[in-house]
Amino acid sequence: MVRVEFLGPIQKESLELEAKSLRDIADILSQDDELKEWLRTSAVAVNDTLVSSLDIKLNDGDKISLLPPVCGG
Amino acid sequence: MVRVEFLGPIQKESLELEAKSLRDIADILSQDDELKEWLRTSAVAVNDTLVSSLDIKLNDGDKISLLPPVCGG
Amino acid sequence: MLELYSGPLDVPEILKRWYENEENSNYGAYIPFVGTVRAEDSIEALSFDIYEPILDSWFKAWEEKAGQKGAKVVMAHSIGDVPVHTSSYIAAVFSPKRRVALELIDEFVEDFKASAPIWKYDIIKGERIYAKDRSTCIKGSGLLGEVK
Amino acid sequence: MLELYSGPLDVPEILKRWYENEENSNYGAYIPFVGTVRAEDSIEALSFDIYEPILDSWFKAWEEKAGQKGAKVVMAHSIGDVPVHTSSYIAAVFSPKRRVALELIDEFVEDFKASAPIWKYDIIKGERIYAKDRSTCIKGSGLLGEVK
Repeated sequence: MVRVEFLGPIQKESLELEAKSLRDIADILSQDDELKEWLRTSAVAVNDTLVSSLDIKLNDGDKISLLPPVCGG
Repeated sequence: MVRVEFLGPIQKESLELEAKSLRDIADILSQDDELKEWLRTSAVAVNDTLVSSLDIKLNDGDKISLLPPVCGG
Repeated sequence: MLELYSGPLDVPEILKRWYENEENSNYGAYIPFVGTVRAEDSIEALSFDIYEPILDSWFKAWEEKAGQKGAKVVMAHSIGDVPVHTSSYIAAVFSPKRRVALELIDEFVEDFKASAPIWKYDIIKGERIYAKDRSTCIKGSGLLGEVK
Repeated sequence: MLELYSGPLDVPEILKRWYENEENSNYGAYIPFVGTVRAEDSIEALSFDIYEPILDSWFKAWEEKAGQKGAKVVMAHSIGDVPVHTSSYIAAVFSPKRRVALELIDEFVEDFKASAPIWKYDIIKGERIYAKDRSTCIKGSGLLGEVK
């Protein structure tokens, strides 16, 4: 099981999912209409490191975070 | 009579001179060997306004200032 | 040094403490950037969420980058509500030389705006509204939205 | 506002006072630049001469330039001796927007270095030595040295 967390303004509880790669996560989350826009605009971190490929393998206990558009300061 | 002031590191007392234009000032000061390098590197102000032409006419009581290379801060 | 505070920053205290911390470090230039909440669009305050683990690693990367130039970066940011005319953000650069400091504070503040995992909300009539239009997608965003 | 002080600047006091002066002016960015005397080449202190009438007019021109962008510049400088690890110079910009502030502080500090009528001396073993090699000819210099 991996855990998916939605940060900042994404009003959604964390999910526990079965997934072998980020591609699996993409497939599962894209079925949720409320998430569609957030998926297009959010960056993704695995275990608190930003990633840029869907081919990343996931292990049991990994944490996936969705980071929507930012505006500090 | 006009007054010539030497600012900052130029170790020289002010002078009172007869001069009709900045060109006259240049002619007089260039006879002073100690001033040669300062004349090449200094900016010139007439009545506290920086000037860029030797043709500037001078009037009685005008103040000419020599400003050597600067380094504030 | 990365400092997070609940609510507005005590700007004079922070600027003074940072200055005094480095007073004898032989830096020639100290440039703080102070961000203050402007009264506009009838907001009462801004409010901020921060995701600390990624903010920490983003900041550590900047500490290294600055260190390679003999410089140092420090930063303070608010969490939660920050009323108009109070400050939510201070970044500062210390450097032996002024050019490095002037360039670094600019790059740091711009990268902060584009990359730091901080979310801003307008507080209007007590409601907390995500400042979507002023927000920037982090580089690489959309990864999960690209599928078929 | 142009402030001249005999000896080193009280940096925390100045940064605090300037910040509080503009706290309710609705500026979004406040960027001070603080210059501190570095210990190098065995100097004990730097020392400064200032020609105020032309510094005043140079600064007034910058106040106008900043004002046209909705911004504000302020500055403090020391006259006389400033020991190593103390500060001789603070410039600051206030602006509604950060880009204007970041660009203005850079331009202001660089033009200050190139144009402000201030002369710097190293104090070494009590002697006051003109910092000729680090000094810059003001634009238009050499007018009186060009003759035949």
